[in-house]
Amino acid sequence: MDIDSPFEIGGHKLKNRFFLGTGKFKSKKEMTECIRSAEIEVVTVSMRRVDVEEHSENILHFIPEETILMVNTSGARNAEEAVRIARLAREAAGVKWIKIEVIDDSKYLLPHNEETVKAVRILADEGFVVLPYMYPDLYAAREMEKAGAAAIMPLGSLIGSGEGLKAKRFIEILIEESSLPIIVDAGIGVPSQAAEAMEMGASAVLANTAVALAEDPKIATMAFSMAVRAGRMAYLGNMSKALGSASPSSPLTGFLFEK
Amino acid sequence: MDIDSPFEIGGHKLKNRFFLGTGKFKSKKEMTECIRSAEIEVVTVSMRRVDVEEHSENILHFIPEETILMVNTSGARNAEEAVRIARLAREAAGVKWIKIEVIDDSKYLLPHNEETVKAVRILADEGFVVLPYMYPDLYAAREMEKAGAAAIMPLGSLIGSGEGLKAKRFIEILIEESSLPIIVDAGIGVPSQAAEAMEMGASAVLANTAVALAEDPKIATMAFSMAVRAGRMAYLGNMSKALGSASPSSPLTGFLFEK
Amino acid sequence: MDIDSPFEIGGHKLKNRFFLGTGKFKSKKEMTECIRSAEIEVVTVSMRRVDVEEHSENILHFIPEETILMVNTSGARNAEEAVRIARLAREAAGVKWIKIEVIDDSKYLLPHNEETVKAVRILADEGFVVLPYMYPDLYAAREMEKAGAAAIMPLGSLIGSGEGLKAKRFIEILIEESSLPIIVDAGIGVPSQAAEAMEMGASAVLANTAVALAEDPKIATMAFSMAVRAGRMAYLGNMSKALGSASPSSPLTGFLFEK
Amino acid sequence: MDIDSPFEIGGHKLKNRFFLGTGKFKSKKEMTECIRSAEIEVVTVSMRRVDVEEHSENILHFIPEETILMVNTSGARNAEEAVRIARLAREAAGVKWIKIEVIDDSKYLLPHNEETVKAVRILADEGFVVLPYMYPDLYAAREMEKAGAAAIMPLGSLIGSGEGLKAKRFIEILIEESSLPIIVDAGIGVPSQAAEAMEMGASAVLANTAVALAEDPKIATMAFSMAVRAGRMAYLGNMSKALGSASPSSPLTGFLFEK
Amino acid sequence: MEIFLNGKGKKLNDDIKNLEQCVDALPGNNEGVIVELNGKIIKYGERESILLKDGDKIELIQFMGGG
Amino acid sequence: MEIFLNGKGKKLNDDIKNLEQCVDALPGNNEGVIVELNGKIIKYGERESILLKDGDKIELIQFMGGG
Amino acid sequence: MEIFLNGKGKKLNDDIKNLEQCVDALPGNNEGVIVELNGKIIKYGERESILLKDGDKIELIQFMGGG
Amino acid sequence: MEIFLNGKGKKLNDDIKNLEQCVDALPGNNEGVIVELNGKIIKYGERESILLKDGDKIELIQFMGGG
Repeated sequence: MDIDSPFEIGGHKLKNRFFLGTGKFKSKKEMTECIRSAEIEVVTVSMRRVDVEEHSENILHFIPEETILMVNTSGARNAEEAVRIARLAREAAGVKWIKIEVIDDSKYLLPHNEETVKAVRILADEGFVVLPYMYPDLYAAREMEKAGAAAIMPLGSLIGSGEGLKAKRFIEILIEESSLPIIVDAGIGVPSQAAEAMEMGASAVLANTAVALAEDPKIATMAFSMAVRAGRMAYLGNMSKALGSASPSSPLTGFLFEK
Repeated sequence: MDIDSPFEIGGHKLKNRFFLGTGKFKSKKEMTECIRSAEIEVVTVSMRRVDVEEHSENILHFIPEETILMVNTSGARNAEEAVRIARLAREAAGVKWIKIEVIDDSKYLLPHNEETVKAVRILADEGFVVLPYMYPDLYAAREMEKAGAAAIMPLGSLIGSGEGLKAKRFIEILIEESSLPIIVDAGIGVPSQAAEAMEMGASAVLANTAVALAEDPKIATMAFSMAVRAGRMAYLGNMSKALGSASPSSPLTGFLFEK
Repeated sequence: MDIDSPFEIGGHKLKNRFFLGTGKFKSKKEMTECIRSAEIEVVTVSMRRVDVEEHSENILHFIPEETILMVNTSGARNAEEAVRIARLAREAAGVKWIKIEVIDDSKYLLPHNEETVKAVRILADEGFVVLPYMYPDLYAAREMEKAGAAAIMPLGSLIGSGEGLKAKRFIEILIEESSLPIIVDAGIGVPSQAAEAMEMGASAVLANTAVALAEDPKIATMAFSMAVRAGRMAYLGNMSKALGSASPSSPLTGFLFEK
Repeated sequence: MDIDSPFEIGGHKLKNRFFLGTGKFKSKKEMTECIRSAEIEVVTVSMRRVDVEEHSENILHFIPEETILMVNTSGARNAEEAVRIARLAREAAGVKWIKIEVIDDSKYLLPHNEETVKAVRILADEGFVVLPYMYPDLYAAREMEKAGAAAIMPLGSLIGSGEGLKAKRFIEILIEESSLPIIVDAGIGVPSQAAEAMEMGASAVLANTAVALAEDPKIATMAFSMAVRAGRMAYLGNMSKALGSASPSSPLTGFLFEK
Repeated sequence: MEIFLNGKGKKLNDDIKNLEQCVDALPGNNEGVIVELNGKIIKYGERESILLKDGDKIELIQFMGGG
Repeated sequence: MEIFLNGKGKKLNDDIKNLEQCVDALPGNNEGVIVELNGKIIKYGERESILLKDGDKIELIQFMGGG
Repeated sequence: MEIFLNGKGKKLNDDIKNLEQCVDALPGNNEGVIVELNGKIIKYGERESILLKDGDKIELIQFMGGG
Repeated sequence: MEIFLNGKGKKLNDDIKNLEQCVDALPGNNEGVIVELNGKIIKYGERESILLKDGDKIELIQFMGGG
């Protein structure tokens, strides 16, 4: 059993199965420390309009060069906008990895699978490595795969909610049925939830809010990295089978004080 | 925040918060490797009648000398038998740490709190470091404390069931109310459950069946150790607060394509 | 508070919020008794090829005339097939209510939302009362509504699994966001699960397997009807708020034996 | 299958398996209506010091004569106080049924099993029909039985919390192992939770806060009564077996449009 | 004449000329059965007037229990 | 005479001699009230025959709603 | 000349003729900023050669933290 | 001489007189074994000095894996 067996996305062999989002950090320096100390291999960033009245540092300078930059299309409400953001990212910094995130619901922030599939198709054709953030629907996952997705990123629960794996039963189905890597994204609030996702057989987990808003983001990053790794080991070792009945760990027969 | 802050039991400062049971291993050598590779600090062993027809190695030779030996009273059906086992252990090997385990129910293998309290009282008076395995009842926990317990070990769920934290709501209460270290013991089947226990504020977790029967016990030990550590970090950093509503991790306002 | 306030679908005012499927019953007579004794107002039936070698009774003779007949398109793998079945049903028996069920996955039997929307659009245009069975995706629900659905029927969990409300968090969102009646369909195995769906604010619940395969289907029908009604009352009375902390039901102050 | 088969406590055959507490009602008249309309057979009341400055109606006048009056020992912190309350109740109104409730924890309001057993023993000997409210511990349940309890009343979760069956796994064990009727008491906040308790095989359910504080207590009483009855039917009909995998309710083979 | 009935080839007796005769000739009670001929739904009243020809594809459909 | 009534000291009028008089003198409807005198339950019928003395501890208890 | 910069009207000084001058004239460090002109992405090297005209719509975009 | 060893009757050879001889005579490695004689724990150093007699109840206990 090789607990460090990498998985491949877009030609890259990835060892660290914890991906980190870069939003909401108190400081960019803190973010850099998180990435470095836990040897994060993939980070997400987003794009927005420049605030023309104010100086703002380029976040890319704070991301180690060897780290894979995945740009999300956060803010896009349809496929067209997502495609536009992806192309901007490519022009701006040669970005190849795109997390497609199309949201047209301002309350629950749920991903729009149908528009997402369209964007996957266009961007995969243009040579991007495309990872759609999606609602865990089996048929949509199949469409993502046909459209050229490099991996799929189903939500665990609502973005930023910390509710964990509310969609567990349906992510299990994706893991069983899809040949793509499954990266659980959104809703992961504590390390045990990340471990649980990995125990189910997810290929990786992405978190952001839970780390960036933690009292100590560096420790939170380490905690998630370790939990993801622990869950991976459990999956590889087939540990996830509850017996549901009592069974002694010490021998009860032939013991001392028989009457 | 010192993520390595030790906790103290019986005058020992413990850093590794994952305790390992030694039952059911395929080989003693494998058990030794688990202890060594994960730097386990506390292990449990039990006692039984010698099989007079057959050679059997002394398990103590396979436990590194620096490891704390905690003898459980497995097989005891009342306080008297538990006390007898503890004294045998002391005579046989100078054992000081006793996990009191009194079970008088052969189907669910539930611990008998009332008898357990009696044994705690007697053995604490005799100078043992006493850790009662117990059903998570607040009043019983108070009695254990008064009787001189060094820590309390509530069950997560039925022994060997792998069902995780079925008693979660009640262990939370023990953690909040007791001044003793709480070590969750029994029912922990996968690393995510161990992490969850630590996130609640448990001081440590003990597992045995899930490790010993894993395909690769050494990897399982590492997985649990990491998950326990990850959960501890989350607890120290106050990470366990689900928001229950969606909240964006990327900025949604002021974005690109306003209409 | 009018606990019997009906809800309207396709111009019918419905009082009984428990819908019954007619598959898998041991006898047609038993099915009739279930419908009659619980005053079921809506039943589903399906269509299939006649077995030309064998006599088979017409199931419609066993369904009371006042009962609304909803034909499901079970067996359809795409919109076209679903439409064809609906038209056959109309020609054969003047059926107006169609439960669209498009499944293209023989293992998990999950509904295919995209094809389902297409069938809804066509059949609503042709004047059918269309109730799509669907995977609980907010955007798909919006599409169903725009396409002319009369109500939407999200799955609670996998068909026939009895696992209850595995999709609970997402059905809650549909209930909050959609202006259509929500009828939870599939996966409801015991009355408590049906009550829970109603407590969330579902308009109705449909079950089949759990009733038809029960030891006594008539009693099972009654049990579901009562549970649905109980859950409805709880919803109307805003009963669903867990406090999460202890609070005495008897007065503890000023009591007898103050010291 | 006789869905109305009564169960017996203290020589009374009880048909209505929903017991009602009388605390916290906005008016005594409302309470009376709840009891009458749902034909409640057992109600609990408590005792307290008279407020000597103020007129206060005798609650017993508002409880229909045929209703069984069970006096709880709420306020008692040990066995002695519980016994004293029971005797007062007998002297005051010839009360025979006592719900022993000994609580020595003002935060979680958990029942004290050990003191409760003592009170059971004394009062059962004095001829009371004794129903101990208890923490669901198998050994304590055995003690209650030996001490002469007529039924046992384990908590579902913390009093007044509405959290439902947090102790589910352990109540299941009591149901399987005890020969006494099991009445789930405390923590039941909505009808689905009451149904779930009955589906597990509980003999009855008691609620108070969830009814008395409901917007319309009369409807809440009816809702609980129906849910309890529905859960009972499911239990009698062995309905509680989740399959955990998909299984079609309509025939999928031999269908229409084979290719 | 040979037709396809519910997907299987079937030889018809020479005295069966129209759709109604074909349906009536089947064993079992065919009340409540709806007919598709070559993919087209046939109204009940039109069965007698539709003459069959070699190679026709007939589907006979009925209601049954379903969830 | 001064007694303790439900935990608080209380001066009684001189014309109150026995337990029944004491209970009756209270405001409110005392029907359904049970009396403990110095920790001993007093039967309803015995109240009149029990004379009070200085320092007696009287508890008046009644039923009320509870779960 | 008046253009639209990130959705808002803005008057440019007369000495600003091309896109590069326009970007450079902004306060703050504009390194890492990408430009869309009238909905078309402009390559970095082409900024200088593109002359602005009245009513042009310029979007300036940059990377930022996101999940 | 006949004794009870771990609950079963056992005949000892005549040359076995004391507890130490008895333990040593068993097959297997008895290192790490602790002895109870008639319910009393025997210290390691005292085994040789304790003479056995007919009907003695000996329990031999050892450590083993447990959770």
